[in-house]
Amino acid sequence: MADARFKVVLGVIGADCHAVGNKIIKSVLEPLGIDVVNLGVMVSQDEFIDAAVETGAQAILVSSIYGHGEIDCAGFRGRCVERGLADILLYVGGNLVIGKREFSAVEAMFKDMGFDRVFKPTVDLEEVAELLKADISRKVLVCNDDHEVVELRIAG
Amino acid sequence: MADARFKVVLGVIGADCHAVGNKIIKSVLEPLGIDVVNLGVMVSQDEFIDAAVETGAQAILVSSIYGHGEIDCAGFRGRCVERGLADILLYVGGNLVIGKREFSAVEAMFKDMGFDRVFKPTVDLEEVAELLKADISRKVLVCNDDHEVVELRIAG
Amino acid sequence: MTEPSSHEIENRKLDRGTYEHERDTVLQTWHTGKDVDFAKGVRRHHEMPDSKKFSVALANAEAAHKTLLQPRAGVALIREQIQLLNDLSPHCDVLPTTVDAYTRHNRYEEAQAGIDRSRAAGTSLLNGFPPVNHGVEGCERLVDNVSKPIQVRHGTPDARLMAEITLASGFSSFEGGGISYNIPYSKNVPLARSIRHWQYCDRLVGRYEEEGVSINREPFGPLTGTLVPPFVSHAVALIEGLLALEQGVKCITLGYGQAGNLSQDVAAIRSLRQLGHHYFREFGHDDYALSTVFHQWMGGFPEIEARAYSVIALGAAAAKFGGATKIIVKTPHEASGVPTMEANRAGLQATEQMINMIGDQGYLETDEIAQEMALIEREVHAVMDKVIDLGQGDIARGAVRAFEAGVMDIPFAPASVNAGRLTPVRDNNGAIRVFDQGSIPLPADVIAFHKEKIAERAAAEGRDASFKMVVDDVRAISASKLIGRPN
Amino acid sequence: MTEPSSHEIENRKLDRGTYEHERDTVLQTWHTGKDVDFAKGVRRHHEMPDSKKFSVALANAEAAHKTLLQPRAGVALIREQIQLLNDLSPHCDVLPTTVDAYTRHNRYEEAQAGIDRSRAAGTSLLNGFPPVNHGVEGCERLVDNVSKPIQVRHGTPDARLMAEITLASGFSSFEGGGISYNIPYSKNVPLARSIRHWQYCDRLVGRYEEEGVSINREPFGPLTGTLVPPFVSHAVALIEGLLALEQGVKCITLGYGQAGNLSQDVAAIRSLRQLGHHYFREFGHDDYALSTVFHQWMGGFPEIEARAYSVIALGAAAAKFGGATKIIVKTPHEASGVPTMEANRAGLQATEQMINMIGDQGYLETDEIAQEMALIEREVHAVMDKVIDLGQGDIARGAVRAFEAGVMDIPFAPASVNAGRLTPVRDNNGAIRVFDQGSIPLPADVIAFHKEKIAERAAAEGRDASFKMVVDDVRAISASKLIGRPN
Ligand code: B12
Ligand code: B12
Repeated sequence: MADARFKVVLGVIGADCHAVGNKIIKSVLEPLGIDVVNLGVMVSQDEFIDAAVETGAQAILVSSIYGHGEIDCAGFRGRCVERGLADILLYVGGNLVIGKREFSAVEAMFKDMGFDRVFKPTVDLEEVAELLKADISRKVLVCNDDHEVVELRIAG
Repeated sequence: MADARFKVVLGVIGADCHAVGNKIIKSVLEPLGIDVVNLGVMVSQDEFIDAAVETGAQAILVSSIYGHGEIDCAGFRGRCVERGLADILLYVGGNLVIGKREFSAVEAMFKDMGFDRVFKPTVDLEEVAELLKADISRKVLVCNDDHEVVELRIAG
Repeated sequence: MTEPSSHEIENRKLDRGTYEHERDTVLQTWHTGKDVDFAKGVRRHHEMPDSKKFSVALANAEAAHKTLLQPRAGVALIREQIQLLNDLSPHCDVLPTTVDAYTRHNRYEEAQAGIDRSRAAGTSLLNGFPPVNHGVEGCERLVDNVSKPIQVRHGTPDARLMAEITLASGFSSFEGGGISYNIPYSKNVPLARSIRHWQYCDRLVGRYEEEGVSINREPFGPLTGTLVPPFVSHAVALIEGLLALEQGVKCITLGYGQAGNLSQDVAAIRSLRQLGHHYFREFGHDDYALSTVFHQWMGGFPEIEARAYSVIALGAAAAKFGGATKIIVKTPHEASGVPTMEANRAGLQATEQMINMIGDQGYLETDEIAQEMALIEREVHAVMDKVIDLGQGDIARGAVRAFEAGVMDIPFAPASVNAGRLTPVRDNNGAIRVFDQGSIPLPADVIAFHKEKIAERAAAEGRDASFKMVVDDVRAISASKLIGRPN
Repeated sequence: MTEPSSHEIENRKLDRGTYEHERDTVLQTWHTGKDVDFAKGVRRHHEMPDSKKFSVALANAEAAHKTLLQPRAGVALIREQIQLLNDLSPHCDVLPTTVDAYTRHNRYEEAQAGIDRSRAAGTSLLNGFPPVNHGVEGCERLVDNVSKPIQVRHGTPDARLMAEITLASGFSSFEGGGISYNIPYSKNVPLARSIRHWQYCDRLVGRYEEEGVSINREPFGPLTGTLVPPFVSHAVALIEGLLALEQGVKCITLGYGQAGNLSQDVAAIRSLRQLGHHYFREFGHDDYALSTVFHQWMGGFPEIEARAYSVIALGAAAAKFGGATKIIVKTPHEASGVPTMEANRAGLQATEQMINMIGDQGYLETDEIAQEMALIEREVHAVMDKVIDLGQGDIARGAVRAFEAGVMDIPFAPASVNAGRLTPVRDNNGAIRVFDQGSIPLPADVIAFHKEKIAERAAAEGRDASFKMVVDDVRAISASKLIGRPN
């Protein structure tokens, strides 16, 4: 069991069966001290949220590889808000849209949907682990300090 | 010896040593009834013109493969005019300029220089033979009929 | 149909009554089912010119030792799909229609939303063509507007309605199988169920055959596309082939996905053909046409297009040296997303250039290839013997029990019915070997051979073989290597 | 220097006085010659880090069985050339500077016009970099601003001034030779003259070696790049190697251009290395470093870029299977024109992906490769024996007489001193065979073998072998085939 300070829910959203990247992400993050609750492939928005609620995870890592990410991820942040997880970190990565598109446009689209960070397939997972720890630590700080008013959503 | 009605001078202009296409052109045109006076590679403008004058060829086929065509072919039509071959047919083909450029631009540039037809490397040589015969026949008609005033340079 | 268990499933031809009865239900699972008219479908096929028949294209290729090229292609809307296929058609021999992932899971409502959103967006937001939603009329329009044989390519555990609709519309080949379209493609579908559903599909093809219409069937060879040892996918292909033939299928194409090592790939595709004939005959079939299909690299691709071309080229060379009847072609966009027509065409052109250049050359014969062939054959026999044994002679029942027992086990598969204990890794020449056999019943000397080959690599890299090595191998091709060696 | 005849030319080290005397004249042939300072050049090389030395890069690659990648690249202006090389540098191991075609013929005035017009046009109108016009100072600037070893690549019968300028500036490798940079590259240069001029260049390299500076020399392997049988280019490479060693060259790279048939190509590059050692030792040399270079397809390319990638990939595979030390890389723009940086990089990336994937695999060993190696060796020995014989033991004189007699003969070469009677054609597996031997003294059984192989193809195609077949072969790769078969 990894350092309980960092707990994330991981899964591949929608009707997506791409399982390899999912196994790789888990195998890289865990030794780096991140506790990964892995839901595997074909996970619905509510299944992600259920798992986060149950396990108290600080972040949800959504993969979408097969191209329907644009459809499957729509409304995810809203659903989190409805289910009382307004502030949970949302990462998304993979081949998020249909076809080869400029990443900057894809990133903007998913940020608009309320994802905190958006990743290409070629992202370095060690760097993701660092970001994750930093983002989670920052949130914890913010939440422990009621007085400060801070923008929770990460800018860059 | 091919049909004496169609006689052309062939060569690769400038400091260009590409010999393969030159041999191929000769080997395709001759069986199609075109008498080819082949000067080989590294032929200067004046050598082309000398050969045309000497043999009474109706056309000069210039190859430029190595990219200096733009430099080597400059002034060719003018030189023909000076040497009394104002009306000789001038064909040019090969990799006429440096780099991969739109053929239409290359074609326009060489037409501006006074070439009657401009060909890509992938041109079908059987079709070239047909064009050549048609162009030469037309010229002969025109020259035999002093009364008609016809545009000698081919349009398309 | 009630849920079959491993005790009830059997490799026996569905009787007419069972099939017809089931059919009534199947056709009601989505509103487009009501338009399926079998007799009309048969007439369509009879009226189709040979140039549009898959079975004819394959037979001609087999006879002439030609290798057919086939792209993947599927977009949300009919008109766009017609356009796409006609743009690709001059560059390939047979056409696909790749089905979207919602349809693959019978989520026709989501597929419909995808169609509607695509229409609104003016671009396909689906990763494939949804044939069930478009129905017989839409599929007929597609078939009528292309000029080459056309196949349904998908990944659907329950493809019964899709098969009814597409075959009635004039598609003349149907990819998939009860194992290969379950284990790599789904999470919670019981294997007995998907096998049973595919017996239905095969029976439907058999019904066409009874009416003199030959429909090609192609079990999906590459499975998860990731470090799958040849014997693993061969066993699946052979079982699905046998299941299909039992239901009356006559034209069958067995598939294999490139492993990356040239010798292993050539050996694999050559042995697949031999093993096909061996098992089909052993099970009493003699009236069938067998062909093979080679899938260019099915794992993660390099992002840089120039690099992708070399992966494509190596696959083309292996396929041609191996004598595959057909190649499923990848594109330079593979790592990024569903390819544009242009990228798809580029993949086809690169492949054609390579197979032409290799096709003009001699037969590739090396000791290594011969050894790999012998190895694959022994491994396949070991697994198949056990499967037959577990099924007490019944290959359907045997397959279900084999997966339960981990006797068959597909690396990296998402299906919960898959044991996931077999762990593959590359050896020092890049051939895929068995690092952990899980419960696969390979002979002791074969296992010793695998261990020795892996030890050779471990020594060369100065590290122990481990799951880290496997992960490195998974990422290797994308990082421009075949083997995931430490830097 | 007066014009040498075949009687006067000899393979003997130029004595210091002769060399120095000739040098005075050479340096006056263009105004930039006056700036050449040998002693300063030696200092530059001594001060250069190992990472910029060709000989070191080659030795390391040989030791580690690595294959180095090298593009072609040359533009008119210095700043642009620096930019181009630095953009390519991350994607390759050693750098080129490809020289423009005016300079190759010592037409420095035309080169100057090209420089001026390029400056005015804002884009290079020359097909290469003109080092003589840019002079020592310009070349030094180039060398100083790149971080990898850099070579001069050209095609110049008389490269004496170019060698003086570029080597003094810090280039650490120089391509070419008295035969390989005459016969395919010029029309009317007597062979004895170009050999004599290259003895000068080699002597200059020898002078650097005497000062402890190792300069790599690379005879140009592919010749006309068009249907050249391996033994023909091997004989040239070996003779030029011997001529170079005689003048004091110590680091030598023998080259070969892809023929297209994998077995023949692998055999050729493997045999080239063996034959190099054989002849070098036979002629009493033992203090040399030998490496090999494989040129990806040097004939006409397909126009479509996707197809070009597969030609590039096949070449990369053959080079790596054959164990070449270096590959000269083609680009997807090859058929169209001098490549952009991007196209050049793409060629390098595609090649790297392929050599990495092949490099991870086993040694390719087939009967066909072994037979081709044996064949090539016999052919080379037959030609070399006769060359030595004609020269009465002197390989320089022998070479001149061999060309006069048609004993050496390069297909499709423009040089008038070349007999042009040897006619090659592909056999039914795409290997290049001898259709008409002209005056090449091949053993009777070897000729019989060639004839038999060609007859096999003729039978398969149902037509007689003829020059038409040769023409079809020349155009085949551009038409996406290896062999020019009738449709
Ligand atoms: C193997 C494969 C398959 C296998 C999957 C087997 C399995 N069950 O896992 C099979 C053959 C079954 C398959 C099926 C399909 N596939 Co597929 N497949 C691939 C392929 C070749 C490799 C995927 C892979 O395993 N990569 C290796 C792993 C390690 O990388 P990864 O998946 O990208 O994951 C990494 C990163 O993305 C990143 N990452 C992922 N998620 C996240 C999340 C976060 C938060 C972070 C930080 C990082 C991150 O980290 C991961 C680990 O390194 C890719 C193309 C490619 N990439 O080369 C196509 C690809 C993903 N498939 C695609 C498609 C469309 C399909 C199909 C619909 C069929 C079709 N039309 O071709 C079906 C879908 C079925 C379904 N229901 O999902 C498309 C998606 C297109 C798009 N997005 O535009 C791709 C891109 C191919 C293409 N270019 O068309 N496929
Ligand atoms: C073989 C070859 C060589 C050989 C030539 C051997 C020889 N003596 O013949 C060698 C290695 C010596 C060589 C040298 C050089 N080459 Co070179 N070479 C090629 C290559 C690969 C094939 C040429 C060939 O033989 N093609 C086959 C024949 C049948 O086709 P073809 O030559 O195109 O000719 C046909 C058509 O063009 C057409 N055609 C030609 N002329 C005409 C005229 C008319 C009127 C008509 C109708 C048709 C027509 O019909 C011909 C027959 O089908 C080409 C690239 C390619 N095409 O793939 C580069 C290429 C031509 N070379 C090129 C260059 C630059 C050079 C060098 C300067 C070295 C360098 N920088 O790379 C030197 C030049 C030396 C010199 N002084 O000329 C460039 C030219 C670039 C440009 N135009 O932008 C090319 C395009 C490669 C590239 N992409 O950079 N080369």
